[in-house]
Amino acid sequence: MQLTVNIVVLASIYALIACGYVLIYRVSRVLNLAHGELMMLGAYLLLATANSFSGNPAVAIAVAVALSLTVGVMVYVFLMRKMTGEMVLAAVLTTVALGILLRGVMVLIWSAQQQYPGQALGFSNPAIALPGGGRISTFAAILVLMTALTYAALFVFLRFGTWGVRMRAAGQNPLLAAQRGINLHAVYALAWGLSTLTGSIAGMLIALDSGLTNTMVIIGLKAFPAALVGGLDSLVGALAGALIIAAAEVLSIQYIDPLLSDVVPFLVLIAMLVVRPWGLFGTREELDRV
Amino acid sequence: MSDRMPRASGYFRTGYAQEMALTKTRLERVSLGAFVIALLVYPHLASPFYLDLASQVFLASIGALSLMLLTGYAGQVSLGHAGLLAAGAFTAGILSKELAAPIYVTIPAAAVTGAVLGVIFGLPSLRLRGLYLAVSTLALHFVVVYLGGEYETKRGFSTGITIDTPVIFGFRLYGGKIWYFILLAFAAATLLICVNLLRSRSGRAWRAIQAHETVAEALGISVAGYKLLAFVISSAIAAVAGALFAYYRSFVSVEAFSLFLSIQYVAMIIIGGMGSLLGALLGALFVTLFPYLIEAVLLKLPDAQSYAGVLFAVNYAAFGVVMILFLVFEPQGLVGIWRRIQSYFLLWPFKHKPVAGARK
Amino acid sequence: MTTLLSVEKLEVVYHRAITAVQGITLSVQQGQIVAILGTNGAGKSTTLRAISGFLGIDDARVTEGSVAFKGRRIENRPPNEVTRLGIVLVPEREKVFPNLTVAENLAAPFAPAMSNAQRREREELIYQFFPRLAALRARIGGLLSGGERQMLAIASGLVCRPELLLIDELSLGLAPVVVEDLMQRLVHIRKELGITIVIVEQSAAVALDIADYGYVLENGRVVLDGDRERLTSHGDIQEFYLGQSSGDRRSYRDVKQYRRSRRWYG
Amino acid sequence: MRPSIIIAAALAAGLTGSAHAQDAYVVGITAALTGPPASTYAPAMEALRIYIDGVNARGGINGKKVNLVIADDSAEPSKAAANAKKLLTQDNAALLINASLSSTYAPVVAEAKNAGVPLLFASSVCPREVYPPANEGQFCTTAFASTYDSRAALAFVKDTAKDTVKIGFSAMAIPLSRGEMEFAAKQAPLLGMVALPVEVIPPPTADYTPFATKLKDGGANWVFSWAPWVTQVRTFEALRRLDWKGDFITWAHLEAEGELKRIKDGKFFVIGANALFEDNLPIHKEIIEANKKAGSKYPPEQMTEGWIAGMVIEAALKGAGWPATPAKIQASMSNLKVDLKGLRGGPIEWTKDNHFRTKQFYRVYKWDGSKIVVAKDWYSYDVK
Repeated sequence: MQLTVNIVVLASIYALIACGYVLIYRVSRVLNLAHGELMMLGAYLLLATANSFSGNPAVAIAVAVALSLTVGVMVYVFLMRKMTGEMVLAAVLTTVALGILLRGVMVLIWSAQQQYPGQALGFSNPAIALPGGGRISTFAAILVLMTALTYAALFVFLRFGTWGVRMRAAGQNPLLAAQRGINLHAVYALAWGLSTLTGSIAGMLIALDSGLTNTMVIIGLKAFPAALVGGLDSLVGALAGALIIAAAEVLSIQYIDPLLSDVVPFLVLIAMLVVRPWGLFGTREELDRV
Repeated sequence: MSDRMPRASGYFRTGYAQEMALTKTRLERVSLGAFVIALLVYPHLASPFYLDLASQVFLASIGALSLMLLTGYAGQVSLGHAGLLAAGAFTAGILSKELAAPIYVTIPAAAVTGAVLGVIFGLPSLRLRGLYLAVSTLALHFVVVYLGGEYETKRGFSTGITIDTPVIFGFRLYGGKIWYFILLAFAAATLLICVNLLRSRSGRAWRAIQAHETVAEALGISVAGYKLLAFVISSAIAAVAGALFAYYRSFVSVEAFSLFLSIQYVAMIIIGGMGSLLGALLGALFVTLFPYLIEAVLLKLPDAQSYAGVLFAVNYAAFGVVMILFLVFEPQGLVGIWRRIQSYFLLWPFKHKPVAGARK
Repeated sequence: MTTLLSVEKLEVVYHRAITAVQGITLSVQQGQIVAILGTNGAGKSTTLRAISGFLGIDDARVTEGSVAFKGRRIENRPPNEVTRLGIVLVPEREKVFPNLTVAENLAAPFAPAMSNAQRREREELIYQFFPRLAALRARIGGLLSGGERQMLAIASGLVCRPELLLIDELSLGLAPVVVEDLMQRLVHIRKELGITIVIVEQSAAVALDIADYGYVLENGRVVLDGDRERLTSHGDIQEFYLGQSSGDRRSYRDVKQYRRSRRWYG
Repeated sequence: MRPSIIIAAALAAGLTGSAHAQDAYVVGITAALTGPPASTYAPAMEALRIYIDGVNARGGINGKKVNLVIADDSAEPSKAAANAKKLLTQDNAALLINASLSSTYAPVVAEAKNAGVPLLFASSVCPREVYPPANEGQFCTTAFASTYDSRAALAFVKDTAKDTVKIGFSAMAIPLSRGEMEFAAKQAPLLGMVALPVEVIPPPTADYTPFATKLKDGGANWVFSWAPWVTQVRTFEALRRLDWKGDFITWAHLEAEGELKRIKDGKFFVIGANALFEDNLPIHKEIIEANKKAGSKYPPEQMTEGWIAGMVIEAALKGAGWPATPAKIQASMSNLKVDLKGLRGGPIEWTKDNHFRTKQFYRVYKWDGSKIVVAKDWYSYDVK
């Protein structure tokens, strides 16, 4: 039982992070390798607001969320916008560079200390006993719910929301989209905003659940095989991928060798790349986008 | 005859001999000579610290050249370069630790390991391109590092494998100067190998593949074969660089081959300028010295010591910024800048070559 | 009759190196259907693209001349702005979003602000122009037939409420009967919405029987223009576009002769 | 090939500004001030800096100032190697200090040996070489000591536990921590405990629960963790979330004091060699004072390690006199006794063949209801 809980929790962590990769890739064909850093930035933003708005957590969280959204938009407007029309690879490397920059800046501002935004907000994190003997910490539970919520919202938005449809359109054929009066920059900015938002939420919840250090980045990196295994341009894929990776990881911890949990995601990834490079739910033509 | 042609009127080859010649004009020969002399004199003037810097640059150049071959010319993106370096280093380390193998055995062994890994790293490239390929190499990097780490702990080298000074025919290869020249020699050799590879059939094949795989295939180039070849050669060289690193620093440990190292190498070829060996060299120089530059500047500021704590962070950030600046404003890298200056003088009073703009 | 669109000495350069059209001048009057004729590579599509605007990825720009819409300079504006000004292009290929349903294809385009009533009315109108689409609402664009695709493309173009509709190679790869049908629909649409239409065609015959005015492009130049009567009656057009030969077989010399004579209209 | 000239120029430009003798004791430090493990080393080095500033303010040592040159290696071996080279050749450091991950030891040791400069490990794990018989060039002030810590911890478990102990171990996936836990896992049975296989946890882990689950399922009623703080505390918290009732003993890193107050769990024991600030000794007040004055961003209770290092360095340099050659400093270090004024159970004493300390003292703290209390007062092991 506990095993399933662990898998679900880890899966939703990865899923919540992975959907950020998918959103951006799907719309602009750019793989955002700074996602881990942006996620961590979100967590640190919460820490900052927690310290400045100590007393009323609601405000702190709201502000942090709003900030992370703006951060995402700004990243596009001030940086990635310049990379539109460049080689996709160049764009990807730009995100890598952005990541390095962010990492440096975050250490400068918040030092490398272990921090507890949960404490700063005056939250406690009691464990909840589930029917069937499993237990789950409050924030882990919230995270699972959040993930479900986020995905539901994204599905609805992309299927029925005008801008959602436009995002998909822009992803399929930017030129035609532009000729149909869709402002590509707006769409891309939106994608970056949403992706950073979801990532940050993941970051915040992880930080609330088990503290915050500057190693969180690597969690973002581990979530990214999930996105690929599922297929970089499919949300369903991200969900499935996250589940697979999480299961592989937890089971290898339980039954094989805990150490493996570090490489297992990437082993799964390699296997997938060899068998079905475009991922479980990805569309095949993506492969030729270089 | 052609030597005497002034540069301004452009340089025209009048025979195959000149095609094959490494240097084209007298000016090139002269400046090259000057450069070589400078390199030979340098260690006798430089303090040990600057000697070390130079040696680091040479090490980096070897790695950067090999990556440039793969990415800049054959167009195969790799984020696993650090993994290859690690493989080389560990081959050297393990052989010299377990079998007390001498350096002239371990280095070739490292090359072989690299070549084999090259095939493995290369296999995905037969199916994958661009991002997906990059990702697969990334994944392989993690696997290699994991294995290395396992070896370290299993054998109880908890603080990394220390390698004692290599000895060739009773002569201890020890001290900054010696290693300066060893690394210089290897770097030069690598450069020559690359230049010649690129002038040969394989070089042309790689360029074709980079330009357009399908067309290359249609031209009768065995794309798969040449892709693998690119991976094998590049990996072998990288592995040798790793082994050299192990000997130069006289230790091996996985922590030395983080993902960041791979990124640094990619940064080198970007900042230097894709598709140019010269670029690889410039990039290696820049990326290696950059942190020390920042450090020097920062420590010049008043109350320097209190910055010491943030130095790494500042470095990190600055490195990111520089990378971004190059990617956004100078996609052709240092070489691009250099070329522009050059062609400005070449073509004066005209603005630019008709096709120059189209060059990607 | 007012001039809606006027193109002056247009010159477009791709990749900062390749000149595609050089000094094209043409003007479109309010309410007209204008045909731009010419063989492959004559610069027809480039002209349309230049009017509707380029993206960064095209790496192309208008280097000389001007494009004016209702007296307003619009060259080198991004496509979405041009569209919002009222010029909509139906491109030659990739004209619909393959993974969006027909309904979504019609929902995606930017529509100027209007009340729900207007919007519904608009939709009605579009489905009225192309009843077929109503049946296909749920089908994804990629699975449509050539004709249906063309309909959807035009329909989704109309969603943006253009004053000027540019259609590139409407007849490409379609059965003559389908083309004929579409052409008639265009005439109908023009009448209903009172919009101006520019069609680019290789097959002059199709174009000329609905066009009021036409331009003939060769190698990025306008070599001939005039209203339908003038063009249809023009010998060279009959010869080389409508493919009617005037009786006796002609020798290669005469063809050269034609080419020389053609320069007159350049 | 014209850029060759540029390169040559660039290199030539580098030639200027080589080392020059200074009128001060030069102490070179390569430390992980940033990077993943920084939270352990950065505060210590901050403390050391504050301490030495204080010494200089008091007129220095033997009338000479101490010039502390700190280089950040962010726990990267190759950076550490370059740092060491620079500190030794460029800044002519007469004493080298390593405060970084064990993976940086190999290169730094090599450099120090070649330069004949004594190397002090401060706040970083003590390498085997400093235990008797000690390598003449290496010294260590750091509180924790592999093998001894495990013995002390297991001894404590033995006499606190009432019923039979089934003990689990959690290590971080770094060689050192793994090695220590493996050792402990071998020791435990000798003390009549049931030892579970060691849980090795990769450094950055999104969720520690899976590992905790395994420990709990293993039926452990005690868990011992000797690893960086993050791993220790997150394992514990994950265990508690799983409603695990057992006792948890772990090493008292710098963070311990603050964390005990945060966690407030009666069965969470920290074993360490440093006195916590709860004792509120005069020296503690002194540290707090200095910390406040320097406006440090680290809490004072994280400064003990660095402070001790400072005291030792001061003593060593005083003993070496002026002018201090590396040899003289090494000599004075090889015969040194520093009273730590209660920061530890006893003095740090170095002899010819023991560069660790002759006696290693331990103390166990825990939280009871309202405050931190001593669960087991100073007990010591002879180091030989």
